[in-house]
Amino acid sequence: MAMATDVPKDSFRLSMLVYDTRYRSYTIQIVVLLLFAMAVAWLLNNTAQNLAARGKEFNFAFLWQRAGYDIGQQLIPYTNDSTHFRALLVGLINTLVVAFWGCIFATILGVIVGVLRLSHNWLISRMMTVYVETFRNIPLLLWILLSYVILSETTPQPRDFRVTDEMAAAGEAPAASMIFFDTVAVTNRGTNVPAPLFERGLGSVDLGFVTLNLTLLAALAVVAGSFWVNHRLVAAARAQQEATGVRPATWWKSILILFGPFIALMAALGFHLEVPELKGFNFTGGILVAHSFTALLIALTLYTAAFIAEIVRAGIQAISRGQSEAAFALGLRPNRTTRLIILPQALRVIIPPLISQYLNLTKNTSLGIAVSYLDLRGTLGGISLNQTGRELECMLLMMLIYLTISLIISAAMNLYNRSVQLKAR
Amino acid sequence: GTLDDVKARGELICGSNTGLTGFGAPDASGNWTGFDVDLCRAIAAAVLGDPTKVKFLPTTGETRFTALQSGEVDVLVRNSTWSFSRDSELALDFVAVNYYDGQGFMVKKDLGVSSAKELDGATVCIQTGTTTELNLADFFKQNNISYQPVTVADDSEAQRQYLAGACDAYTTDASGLAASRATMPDADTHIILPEIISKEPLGPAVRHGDNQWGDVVRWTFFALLVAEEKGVTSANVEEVATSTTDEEVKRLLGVSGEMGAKMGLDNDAFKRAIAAVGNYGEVYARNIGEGTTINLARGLNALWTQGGLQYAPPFR
Amino acid sequence: MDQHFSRSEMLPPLAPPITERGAVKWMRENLFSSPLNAILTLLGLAAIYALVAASLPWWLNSVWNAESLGQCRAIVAETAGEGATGACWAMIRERWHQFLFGFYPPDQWWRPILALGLLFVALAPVLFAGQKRNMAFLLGGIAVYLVVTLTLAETPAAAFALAVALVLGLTALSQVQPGRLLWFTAIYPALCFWLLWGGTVWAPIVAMAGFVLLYLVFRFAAPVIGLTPAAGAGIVAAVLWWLYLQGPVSGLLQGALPFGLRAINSDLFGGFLLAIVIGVTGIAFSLPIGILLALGRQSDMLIVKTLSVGFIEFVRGVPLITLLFTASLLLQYFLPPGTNFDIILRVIILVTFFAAAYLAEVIRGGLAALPRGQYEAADALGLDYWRAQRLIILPQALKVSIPAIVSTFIGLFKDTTLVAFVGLMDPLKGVTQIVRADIDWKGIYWEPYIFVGAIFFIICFGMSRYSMYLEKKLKTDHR
Amino acid sequence: MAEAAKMQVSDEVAIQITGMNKWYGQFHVLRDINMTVMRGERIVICGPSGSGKSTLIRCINRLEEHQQGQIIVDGTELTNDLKNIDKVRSEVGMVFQHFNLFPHLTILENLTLAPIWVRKVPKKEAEETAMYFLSKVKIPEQAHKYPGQLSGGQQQRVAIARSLCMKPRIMLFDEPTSALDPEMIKEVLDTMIQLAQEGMTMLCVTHEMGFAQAVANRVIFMDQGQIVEQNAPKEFFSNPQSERTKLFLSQILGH
Amino acid sequence: MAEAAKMQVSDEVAIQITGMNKWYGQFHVLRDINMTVMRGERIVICGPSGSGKSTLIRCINRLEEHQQGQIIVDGTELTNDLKNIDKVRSEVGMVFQHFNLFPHLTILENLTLAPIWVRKVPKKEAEETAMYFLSKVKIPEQAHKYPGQLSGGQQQRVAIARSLCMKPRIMLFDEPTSALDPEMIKEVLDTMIQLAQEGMTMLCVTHEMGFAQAVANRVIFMDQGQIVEQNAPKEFFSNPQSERTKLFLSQILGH
Ligand SMILES: Nc1ncnc2c1ncn2[C@@H]1O[C@H](COP(=O)(O)OP(=O)(O)OP(=O)(O)O)[C@@H](O)[C@H]1O
Ligand SMILES: Nc1ncnc2c1ncn2[C@@H]1O[C@H](COP(=O)(O)OP(=O)(O)OP(=O)(O)O)[C@@H](O)[C@H]1O
Ligand SMILES: [Mg+2]
Ligand SMILES: [Mg+2]
Repeated sequence: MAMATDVPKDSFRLSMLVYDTRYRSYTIQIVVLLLFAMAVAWLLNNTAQNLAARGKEFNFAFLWQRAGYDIGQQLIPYTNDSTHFRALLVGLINTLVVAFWGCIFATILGVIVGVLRLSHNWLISRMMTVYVETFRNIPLLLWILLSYVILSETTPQPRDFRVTDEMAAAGEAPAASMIFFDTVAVTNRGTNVPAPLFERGLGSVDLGFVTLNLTLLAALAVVAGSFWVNHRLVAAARAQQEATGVRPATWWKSILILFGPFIALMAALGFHLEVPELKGFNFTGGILVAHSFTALLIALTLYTAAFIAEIVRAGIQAISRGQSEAAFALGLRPNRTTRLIILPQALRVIIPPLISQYLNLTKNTSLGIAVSYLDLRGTLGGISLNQTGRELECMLLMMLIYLTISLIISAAMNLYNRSVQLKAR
Repeated sequence: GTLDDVKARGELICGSNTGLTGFGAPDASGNWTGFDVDLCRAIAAAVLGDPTKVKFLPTTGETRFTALQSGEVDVLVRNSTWSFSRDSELALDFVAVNYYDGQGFMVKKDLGVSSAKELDGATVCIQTGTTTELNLADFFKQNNISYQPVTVADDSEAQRQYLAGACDAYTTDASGLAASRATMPDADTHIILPEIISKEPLGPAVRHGDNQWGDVVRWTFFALLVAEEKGVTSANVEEVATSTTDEEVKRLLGVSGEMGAKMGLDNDAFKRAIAAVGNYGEVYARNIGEGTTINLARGLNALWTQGGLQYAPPFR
Repeated sequence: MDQHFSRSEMLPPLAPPITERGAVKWMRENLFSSPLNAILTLLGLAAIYALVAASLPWWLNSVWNAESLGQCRAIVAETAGEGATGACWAMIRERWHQFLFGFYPPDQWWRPILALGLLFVALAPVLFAGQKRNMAFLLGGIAVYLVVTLTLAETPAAAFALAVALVLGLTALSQVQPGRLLWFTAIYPALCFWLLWGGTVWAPIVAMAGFVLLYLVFRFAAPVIGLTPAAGAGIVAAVLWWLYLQGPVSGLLQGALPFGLRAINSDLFGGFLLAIVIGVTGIAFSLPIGILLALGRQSDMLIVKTLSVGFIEFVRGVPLITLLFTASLLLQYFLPPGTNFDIILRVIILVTFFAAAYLAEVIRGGLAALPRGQYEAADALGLDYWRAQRLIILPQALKVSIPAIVSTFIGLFKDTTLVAFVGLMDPLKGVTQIVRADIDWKGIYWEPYIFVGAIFFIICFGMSRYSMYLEKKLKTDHR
Repeated sequence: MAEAAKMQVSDEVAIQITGMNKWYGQFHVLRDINMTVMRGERIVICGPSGSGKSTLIRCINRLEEHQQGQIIVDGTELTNDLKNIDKVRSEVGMVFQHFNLFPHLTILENLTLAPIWVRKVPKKEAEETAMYFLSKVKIPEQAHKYPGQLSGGQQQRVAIARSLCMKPRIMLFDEPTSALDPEMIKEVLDTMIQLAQEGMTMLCVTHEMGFAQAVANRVIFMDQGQIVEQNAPKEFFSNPQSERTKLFLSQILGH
Repeated sequence: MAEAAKMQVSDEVAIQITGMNKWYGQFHVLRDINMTVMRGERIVICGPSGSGKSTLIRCINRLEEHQQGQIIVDGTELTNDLKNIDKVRSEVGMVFQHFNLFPHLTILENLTLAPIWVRKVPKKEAEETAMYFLSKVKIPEQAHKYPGQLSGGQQQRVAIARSLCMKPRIMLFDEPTSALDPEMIKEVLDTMIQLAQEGMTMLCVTHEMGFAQAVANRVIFMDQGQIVEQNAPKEFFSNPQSERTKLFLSQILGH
């Protein structure tokens, strides 16, 4: 059935632009668009004038100039001879790394706290409430500064680990010692952890702009493969349950499948750990995790976990008591009830606000500035901006990157949300 | 131009450090004092006749040049290094050097290091957003040794880290090192290494293209230098003005000639500046000189007549 | 089987058996109900013990009187023995005013104090619409607060008398005609601005006159040229007034009737004064913008909707810190060459945009919660779009959004600490840095953070509790 | 008395609908509707769920837009012209199934809102009118309560009073009693009957057949978006013509 | 037919409660409850709100813990022993006032969940059983919808079917119709009557007195946490003994 189009009976009058429902919204929109365009033109014009007045021009060529500064934490190769663009990448990766681990740890801690807050244990639930309220009501910046100060003030200096000849002779122990079977050293500069090394590593291939580490790729492939096989195993178990009603025990097979091949691969590649050693001023060997990173991560985790705990609690409480009672009445045990009834429903309630916490956490990594963590803001929006004096370009680029990250995360959220929406009349 | 703006406003806006002991920092009651601060006050005295008519706008390493470019501040007196790229690309003009400095290293004595070249593998604390991080990178590269940078936002944080042992060495301008060292609980246990790895001429900067204003700032500074050279102090400036026979001093103090007026100022503008803060030597001695907690020798900053580099063009 | 049964005597309620009563039962149920719970309880106790054992001596050895950190340490060592640690609250004792007021001149402290008190007076009609009792309590509390703090701050007698008279007058008004108090709320922004920054009293009055002009133009033009054009004309008139007449007129009035307070520059603002100024103005100004954005986002006009969504998503997609850097580094690029204004003002503008985007989402939630019937009933009664919004939709949407608005405000208030990164003296980093740059207090770190953190906690926790109370109250409202 | 009420029909046309069609997207909800309502007439519209009853009366005050044909209300044609729409809406009162009172305003404010802002009546006068109509629906004592504090029946009577305060010439009712508990239906119907007796032009979607028999001049039966049958109530109930009408009547009267 | 149903009572004891007391904190909710339910008996429990009806039947499958006395269900005493509780729960089905279907599972999944995980029935078989009971409650065509897509009456019938899928020997109902719209009450009651006729042992808290008269062997009246009166429905309604019962009956039947 086609939609009938109504021919206007009276000819067009100007007043119809305002009083006719058909044209009114066009009028408004055109006015708004004009105003907007004027505003944009005005801003652009001002910017052009200001740039001219300062003898600058708007271009991004500086990104390919030599950066000239060093960065403490670099997960891709970078020296002070690299370009500003490379520095940007290093910063971006640093941002993403903190954000990634922050989200993971905050989720774990948040879920635990959220569940414990609902516990019938009076003491524990009170303690969790205190934790949540304390962290939610005090600025994140304070937690970042504080955890940094604590880390760097309460840990020993590298030289406290040193055993001098006299001490050895006198049989004295050094002031500080390494932990975890002498593999990890926590100093006031950072945490030295062992580095994985391979005797028979697979090397890497250079693809021009990125270099692929084949050892890492192989490990990833094996892990992915194990997961796939495990997935098949679980599927087979489920099929058997559907057929016979009895679900075979799979946990030991799962463990074998998940870890066996990986361990075998590691052995084949000659995996060993390079333990940090005190040499000269510092521990050398191993990986140095700077305190700026650790402090930022700890603060972000603790702060965000407090919010996540509230979300989890609300999510679980949102599921009416009736749901678990119905499951109990059917004879389901509490842990099954949680897994089959409570969690699937709670997740639907929890995920959207959880993702927005992830977004907040990601944006909050920019507070790394307080502990001079060289993330995107520290490299592109900090030192590069400073050394080149290109604040307009640097800031715009930085906002664009943050915006992109945010949009990607929220797009993923919307997709997920749509897929789990409860069906209703 | 900026001069007219300042006069119209009745106040000078001076970009300052967020807090660097001896050079520019607010005290408990919010009064700004320091070596750089006094230059601002001298300018205010010269232009407006009142050294208190200054508003200090704290700027960080990152915001300082933008603040100047955008006109937020009239003059930036914030221990900023005069370098080629800043002069050319950033559209600023450095008008003088009020302090000759160079980047150095401070380490704890018991580290057993006597030269910066022995710092291979050391952790070095460094302030971000300055020329020092570039110099540092260059220095270690030239000497083919490695280091681990710990970047920090400001001087007090850098000191805290250094004292806590979070870094083996602290690098910044030698004046800053000396200032820090002076305030440390047991200053003797720290040494400043002999290497000065860069030239750090620090001076006031103004916007590019405003030559009249640049001249005012430059010559106010030179007036303080000339005053020291000629022995004019804040205490004796009135008396000298009436009694002097030296023609240059007469011109300086506005007794003869039209020096001030030619700049668009009052004729006794420089006299007021000297009366307000004293000559260069007095400013130095009061804020950072020997005897203060900072305790810096004049060194390169002595007058040319005393073997230093501070040299003012003739006042004529 | 037939069971006939009829009870003649009702059984009285009995007390539960002994195992079901008292502390034993309580402990069994709440602490040791299962092995897992028992372990958790013990772990919790251990954690509390560890925390207390580690920090209690530090608290107990607090030093309140000293001139420097070194002295503090000496006193601790003397009283508690070598190696003992102790808090050095002497620093707070000496510097508390910087944490609260920044460098605001001490003889003028009464001005921010008064402004804060009046802020709550201005909020009263919003928080407790029509509830005279609550309003009386609040205003009474404010009066007491003002009398005490103003006395402590050595307020000039005239100002003191005026302030107390004003609050008492408003209290009386709130009991007679609570609605009228909203007029005070309307003029409060100008009053607050004048109190804090000082200068001639005519500047804010003339600025407010712009709004009056706007209203008058709208009022008299509306019947002639219609609502929307009249609103446009009013805005144009007001803007012209502000741009061209504001300065001369207030100058003229000041010339004729000089009256004013000592002008205080923004660079003297710091500490919590700064945080509250930024937070409160940010949220106040962002509310109207947020409402417009939310309406824009709900609109079925594509362009309006796209622009609103674009703005909201952009602002929400970038960290606040980049917006603050925009305020300090970029805003100057976007404005006509030579415009220059206060960094605090610039920060407030960006913070306002930031809060507006978040509020827009909050208010959108409120709008979405309204049943369609409300819109239809308004339409059927013949109300046009703007009247329906103003009289029917927004009052309800805002009311349900209040708790969410409060939490946005809490977030914003916490985020004001970030202004430290553009060189402003926020209480957390800015002031602490100044204190720690002082030779006397170099090396102190726990105390300022605990002090500032505690104040933030009190304010934010108080607000979040209040919003919970509101939420509960709104749920049961009129039912 | 009910019969007396039915006398008051004049020969002036209140609503004239000709060849009206409406679609929701592809779905044809109203098909070729033609009807004329005289001033003072009381019409009851009934029909199965989804037959388009609500849509029809919502078209009459332009809560929904029609796509073809003509609707003339009180001499004003409903087109896209906002002025006409405003005019019609201020002439036509509407009562909804779910009352749609404004919960943030007191009863009195609910009643005076539109007169004050649309009709520009002074507040005092508006309040007097409001109190008059509140007494008429028998709840003057509730004037200062909020809607949430009233029972459903009271709320619906307030909703009727709210419409009346605008002094409408036509009243539309969309299942005014179907959201009410049985005890309250009567009080609302009584109010409506009283209104009918005063000669108000009324269009009422309802399944209260007792009401239809008591006050309607005409009953319209709709199905699948079309008017299937219309007749005076007596004949309509005693002697339905179409099969669908018969089926429908058997269902609602049977239960 | 209803009378026929009442015949099927055996002399095997299904539920035996002796001297049972329960407290919520200080509040004595159930006071000295003694009752015996025979296999095949159908008992209706009624009483004013707050009298402890729900609490009583929730004690029977240990959704609530009792503090004194003995409850023996199908020969198993309810103590803290988890195994006994599991056993009882898999023997006793329960239907709630608010259905409590699992909204994230389809109807079929709702029905097969417990058989698969608790009874370890193969999926195929569970689905067949489920479809059988769905047909029995007359909605086999809804098997693949989600609970949210069904009407209240349909949901409650699904809830009954869900319990039946566990092949329980006893069914508990806690006001199964009180959250339903009047049109839907009948369909649920029909399902329950059918169940009664098949000889299921049933304990039903309800105020549907028609249902009680039709199928109950016995009506129990509770007040203030105690059993005040019990009797065969005919005598219970026609000749109540206690004052309280009379008052209660006058209230619910009067309206
Ligand atoms: N906004 C809409 N968009 C699309 N379809 C709609 C809309 N509103 C109503 N419909 C459809 O139009 C048809 C007629 O709806 P209407 O509400 O007029 O029926 P009704 O006769 O009032 O029924 P009821 O007795 O249930 O109120 C229905 O099939 C309905 O699903
Ligand atoms: N978890 C609980 N904690 C404390 N008291 C409770 C709890 N559950 C119920 N009660 C109280 O126990 C009493 C009996 O409750 P119960 O739900 O058994 O009554 P009921 O007879 O089912 O009433 P209704 O007809 O309203 O469902 C009530 O006074 C109720 O307030
Ligand atoms: Mg309808
Ligand atoms: Mg109950």
